[in-house]
Amino acid sequence: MKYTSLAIDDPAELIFGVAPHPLTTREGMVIGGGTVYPELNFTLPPITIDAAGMAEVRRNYADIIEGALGRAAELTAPGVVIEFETLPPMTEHPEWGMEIVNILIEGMEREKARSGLKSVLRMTPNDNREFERPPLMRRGRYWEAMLQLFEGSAAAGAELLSIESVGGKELHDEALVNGDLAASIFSLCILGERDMRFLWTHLNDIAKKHGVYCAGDTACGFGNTAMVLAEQKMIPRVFAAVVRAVTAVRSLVAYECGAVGPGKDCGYENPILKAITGFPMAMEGKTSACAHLSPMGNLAAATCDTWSNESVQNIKLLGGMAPTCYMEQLIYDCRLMNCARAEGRDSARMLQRWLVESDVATDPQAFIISPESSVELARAIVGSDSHYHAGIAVARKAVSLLREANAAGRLRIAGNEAGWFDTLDDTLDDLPDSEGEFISQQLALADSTKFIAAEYGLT
Amino acid sequence: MKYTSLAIDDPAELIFGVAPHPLTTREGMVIGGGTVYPELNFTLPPITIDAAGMAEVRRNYADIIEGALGRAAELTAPGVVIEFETLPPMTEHPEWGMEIVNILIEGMEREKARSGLKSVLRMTPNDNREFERPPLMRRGRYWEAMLQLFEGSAAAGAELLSIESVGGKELHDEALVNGDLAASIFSLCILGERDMRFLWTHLNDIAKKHGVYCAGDTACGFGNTAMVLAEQKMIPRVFAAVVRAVTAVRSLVAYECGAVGPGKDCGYENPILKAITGFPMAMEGKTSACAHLSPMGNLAAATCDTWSNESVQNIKLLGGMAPTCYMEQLIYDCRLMNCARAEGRDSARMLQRWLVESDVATDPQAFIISPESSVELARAIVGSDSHYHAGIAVARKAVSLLREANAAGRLRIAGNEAGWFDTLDDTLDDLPDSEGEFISQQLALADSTKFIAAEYGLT
Amino acid sequence: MNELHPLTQAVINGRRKEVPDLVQQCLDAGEDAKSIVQDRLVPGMTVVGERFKKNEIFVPEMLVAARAMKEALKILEPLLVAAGVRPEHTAIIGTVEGDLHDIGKNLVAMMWKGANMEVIDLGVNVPPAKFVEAIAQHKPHLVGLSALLTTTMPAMRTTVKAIRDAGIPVKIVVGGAPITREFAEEIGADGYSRDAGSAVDAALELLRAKA
Amino acid sequence: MNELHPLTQAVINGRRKEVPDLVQQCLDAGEDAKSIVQDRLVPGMTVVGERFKKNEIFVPEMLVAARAMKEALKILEPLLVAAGVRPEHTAIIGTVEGDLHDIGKNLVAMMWKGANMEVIDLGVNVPPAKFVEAIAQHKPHLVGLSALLTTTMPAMRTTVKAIRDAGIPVKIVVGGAPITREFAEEIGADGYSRDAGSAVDAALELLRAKA
Ligand code: B12
Ligand code: B12
Ligand code: SF4
Ligand code: SF4
Ligand SMILES: [Zn+2]
Ligand SMILES: [Zn+2]
Ligand SMILES: [Zn+2]
Repeated sequence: MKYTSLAIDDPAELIFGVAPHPLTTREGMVIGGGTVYPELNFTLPPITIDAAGMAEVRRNYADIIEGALGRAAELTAPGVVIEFETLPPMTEHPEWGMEIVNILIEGMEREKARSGLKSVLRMTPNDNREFERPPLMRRGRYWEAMLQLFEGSAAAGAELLSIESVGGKELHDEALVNGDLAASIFSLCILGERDMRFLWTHLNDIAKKHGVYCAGDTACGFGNTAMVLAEQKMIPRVFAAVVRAVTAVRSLVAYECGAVGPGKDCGYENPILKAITGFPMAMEGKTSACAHLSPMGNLAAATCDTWSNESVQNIKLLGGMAPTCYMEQLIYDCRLMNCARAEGRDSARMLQRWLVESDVATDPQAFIISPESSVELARAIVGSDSHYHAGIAVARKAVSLLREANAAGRLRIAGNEAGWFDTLDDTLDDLPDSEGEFISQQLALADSTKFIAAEYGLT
Repeated sequence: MKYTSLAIDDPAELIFGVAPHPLTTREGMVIGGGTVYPELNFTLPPITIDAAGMAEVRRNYADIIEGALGRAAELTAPGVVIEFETLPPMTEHPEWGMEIVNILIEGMEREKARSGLKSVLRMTPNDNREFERPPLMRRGRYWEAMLQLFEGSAAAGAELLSIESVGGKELHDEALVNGDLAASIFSLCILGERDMRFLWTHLNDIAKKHGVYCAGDTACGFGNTAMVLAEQKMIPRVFAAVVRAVTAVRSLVAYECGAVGPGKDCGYENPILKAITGFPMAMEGKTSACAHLSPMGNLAAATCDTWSNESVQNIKLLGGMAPTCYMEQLIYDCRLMNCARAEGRDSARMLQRWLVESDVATDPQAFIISPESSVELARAIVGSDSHYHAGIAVARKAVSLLREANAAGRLRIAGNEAGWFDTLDDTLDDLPDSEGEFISQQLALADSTKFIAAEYGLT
Repeated sequence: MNELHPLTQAVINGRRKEVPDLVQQCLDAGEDAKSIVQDRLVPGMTVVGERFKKNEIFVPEMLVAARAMKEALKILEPLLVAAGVRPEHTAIIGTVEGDLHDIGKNLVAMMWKGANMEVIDLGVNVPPAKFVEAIAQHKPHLVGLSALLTTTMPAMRTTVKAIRDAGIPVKIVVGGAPITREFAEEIGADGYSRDAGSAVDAALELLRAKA
Repeated sequence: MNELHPLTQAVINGRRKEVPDLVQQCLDAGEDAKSIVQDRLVPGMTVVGERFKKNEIFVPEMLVAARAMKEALKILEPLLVAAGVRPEHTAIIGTVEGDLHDIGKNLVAMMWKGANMEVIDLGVNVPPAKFVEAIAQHKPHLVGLSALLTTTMPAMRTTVKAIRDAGIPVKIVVGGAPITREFAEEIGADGYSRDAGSAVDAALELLRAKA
């Protein structure tokens, strides 16, 4: 493990707007340097993306960036992060993705010239490797096209590189619906860890070459899938919360390979990573209700350095186009945090505490990413000698934190969930200490039509 | 003037969640009693409302109420206000409006039975009197149908009666685009005042008969039209801000006739009215970006007792149906305020201050409804001997507050707006002291094809 | 910048009272009514429109200019009529049935007038049949429809259909807060614009395409 | 509540290991394979489905029950085949072209299986032609289409059209987070359901209508 100690060990310091290692953009936005910035993400309304439809696609993105940045300028935002998360055909055909990158960058420059508004582009090509099943993780046309888009956008001026990588997910959906924590640890800490290391080493090379930053990854396809499934009452919330803790081990690998933040918005594991690495983090919560409901709408803001809406379609609301409306909402959220911060540490700390208290007792997933829990979970990770052991340690810690809080009445857990603590602990007790043995066990259980072990360097 | 002194004269006490005269609903929600409640408002997606379309209309409202209340229950809201603001055909055909009222009340009762969630219905028939032009204000089929809908919904269990009445608006749009403050005062403080008194005396009778509350009115068609026009850079913001101050004189009349709050969400003049009357008020800000952009997204929350999204269509966002998503956002906003309040007066006061500081210097309209300005403006109103004089006094006070703040650098005003201070003061200087004289002057100037003086008791 | 004609300048500054004399001077100097409109008044309103677009001035200032121009037209119109000159383009505008919002529509009408179009305003809550009737009567080049409610968007569709069904060739341009370009295309309108400023461009573009 | 048969109870509790013996006892007692399925197994899954709908249990518990049922079917299937008995209804399900989301679709498939339908899962990213081909081959009563991306909603429309154009009579039901009832109607699907729980009701309703 690269990180063996914590960058932040006091929950009070694990707070919005300030990170031990802030990051300065070319235009001088200092992320983690005392100001929370809005981070806007948007997507298309129902239209087809193909050669014929690209004119309309372009028009959509051009309208989005003009409308949203115009509003940000009117509201005198101190700067904004624009995230462009591609849709599959845009990564498959990097030339389409690049057309949009250029439209966005032009729009950002135009607004800068007009009003002086600072902005920075986070580029998040979507990970198409799963389009082949079982997926090729380290070669093939999807891999090539994806790297090409990263390279092109870094060259064009996208300063923050991100991805929501899928390595290990082939087995994880199954693990979730089965409530199988062992398989989840295998997906995240064995397969995920290896894929992340391979992928982020490549991304780091690209970032270095073009003088841009590797920002971070998210175990979205794991932790957020769990969250959405829990929200829909498909799986227990306590299970989703423990899975969330384990996702931190996977997402950490990006930072081990050179990423410096801000971590990707939908990584609700980011508070744990901020405690470990000291890098700034994007977070999302109530103002991403447009993209998914959340049990930690306020609490998620307690530790954020940029504050995101996750994703909203370019459709018309009564107040205007939805991305413009959400830009406004994000800006007001940020203004409040920045006001408290401007008054000093104690004031900021006070707001952080309310944001936490708002949600912490209502849901195990909220509880698990509170500053207090995050520091403890982070400690469990940096105290481990391997990612596999870190996965076990952080899961164990998560179960025990939840158990205690429940027992002490500091956390409300539904009646049909309480039994899951024992189930999860039993699973953890049964895991072998030897990583090799664990891998053999899991490979034997895994559906071999779904994934190729060699693509993870396992054989 | 009924009110000759202030219920709240300390800006620090003009604060969210607490009103000197709280209101208790049948189910025991105490509005203004220490808790801020979310207030959800919603509308139809593009569909036709006619006899044939009513099945789809009904399905929409049934889905909205089920989805939104379900989410409120999951997030354990302490209670919610549901506002049903009708669309024109639903007031024109009160039987259609009543069908929806019943659907909503049933949905609220069902959720109450299922999860215990408390809720209360605010009924806001839209004011159709303008459909005839020049409008009949005190008779005719639109007037009859509207009263019938009020009566029916009060009987069916809608506990809060509201309206966004239009009396005086026939001349006000013209006043706005001409930047004519005298005509604005005539519309609001002469015509508006008379229509409000007539209308709210009737509504008070209905409320008494059915044991429900008159909640309040809003000068939306005046103040918010000005705000939207200013947002679109059609009229100067300082002018819109002064008009806002004057609207308080018109909206006050509802309380003079028996209304007890919570004042209607879109009445940004409500802080002034809360200072005068001590009744709780609904407000809306950043989380009503779905309905209109706003220059006071946070500041508006500083004094609210219920917190509203103003209006959102029942369309699908990625996270779910829009009303459900907005319910979530409102609940988290409220949780934060309630957390601060739970910690005590000083904490609540601190959050109130940040909410104000967030916006107060950025826009004259925000500045004018800050707790500090509101108390001063309220004082100007209660110190006057007639609504006409109150209109002049509050406008004068608004201009001087804005002028001073601008001079002191406490408020940013665009270069092309500064000249408007003199224009406005000149207009005010030219107004006659005698109300009768003013009325004659304005009647002579007004477009007589647009309104009927007799409908306001003027001849 | 070129020196502007005093009449043009008077329009720009909204100095209404000076206008009649200045118009008279032009006439006395032998300019004909049509060229006074085209070379003195319209350029003034164009400058005003540009300033408004750049957010340098507001609608009230623009209306003052429009009123100054109207003052001039009061004198010129009889002469134009006598000479058989009509504004190049005629437009009909209105808010669709069930909808009472008219501020946006009024602003568009004002901008179109400023661009020297003859504008017939049918008001608000206008049924499709009334549009069709007015089109038959006035034979406009352009029809503008406004809708502000999601629930009157269907009425906009019905109105477009009624006009098309009537078979009179006319360009239709639509607008209003809930209207999108996609919706405009879907219902078969010829043009869309999202604000009053661009409504002039949208109209002129369509009228040029026609010509 | 009525005493449940031990096999039914074993399915409900997911006691997979006890199932083979219990099935054997039924067979020994002279029950035929079809009635064991219909009267012992399906009622068990129905109870489980109900509990799930009421949020008393979660998917993992439901899957344990499904696996117990599968254990029974392993023994019974050869007998059913020998007797020429097929599940009453066959369904094909898949996620449309361009879309890789499958958790929701998988849950629907699971629920349909629990209701004793034969379900052929074509997986994700399924082109229209593949649906048409599979329909021609398996002659299902029902086709389920899933889409989770707004940008693959058009592919859902195309798929429905391809199936209709192929002229094979089959009921189509659609779902996925961005899909609405209105959209389903608009593209000509026969049914829509917003979650896995109601997907069974939606399917059965369509199948009954057909019968
Ligand atoms: C002012 C206003 C009113 C005023 C109207 C005054 C008037 N004379 O027009 C009053 C108070 C009367 C009113 C009443 C109602 N309103 Co209203 N109103 C508004 C508000 C706040 C601003 C509209 C406005 O004037 N904007 C300023 C102008 C300049 O902008 P604009 O209209 O968009 O026009 C510009 C462009 O769209 C374009 N354009 C417009 N028309 C055209 C036409 C052409 C040809 C072209 C090219 C361009 C073009 O150019 C214009 C200039 O730039 C909007 C909120 C909003 N966000 O838009 C709600 C809004 C439209 N109203 C709404 C509602 C619900 C109502 C009521 C039903 C309220 C009620 N329950 O009582 C009634 C309905 C009355 C009726 N039958 O129509 C809702 C609509 C919701 C829905 N379902 O669609 C809105 C969106 C408010 C909200 N957020 O909920 N309203
Ligand atoms: C999990 C997830 C993923 C996982 C998918 C894992 C998997 N194997 O399916 C991963 C991480 C891989 C992923 C990838 C992507 N995703 Co994704 N994903 C989600 C997420 C968080 C949850 C979906 C889910 O599984 N829900 C749980 C299940 C149980 O619910 P469900 O799918 O809605 O299904 C239920 C009902 O809809 C219904 N139903 C579903 N299908 C059917 C079919 C029938 C016949 C019937 C009757 C009913 C029915 O019943 C189901 C059970 O109740 C959603 C967020 C959201 N709010 O939905 C985003 C989301 C769908 N994804 C999104 C995006 C953008 C992507 C990516 C493009 C991201 C990227 N840029 O890399 C890629 C695209 C991959 C691709 N080509 O498809 C966006 C879509 C935006 C848009 N424009 O439409 C969403 C909405 C997230 C967001 N808020 O922005 N995603
Ligand atoms: S759920 Fe959101 S964050 Fe996760 S992959 Fe999908 S779009 Fe990205
Ligand atoms: S703008 Fe909003 S609040 Fe005002 S009348 Fe219209 S709907 Fe009501
Ligand atoms: Zn994500
Ligand atoms: Zn995201
Ligand atoms: Zn309102």
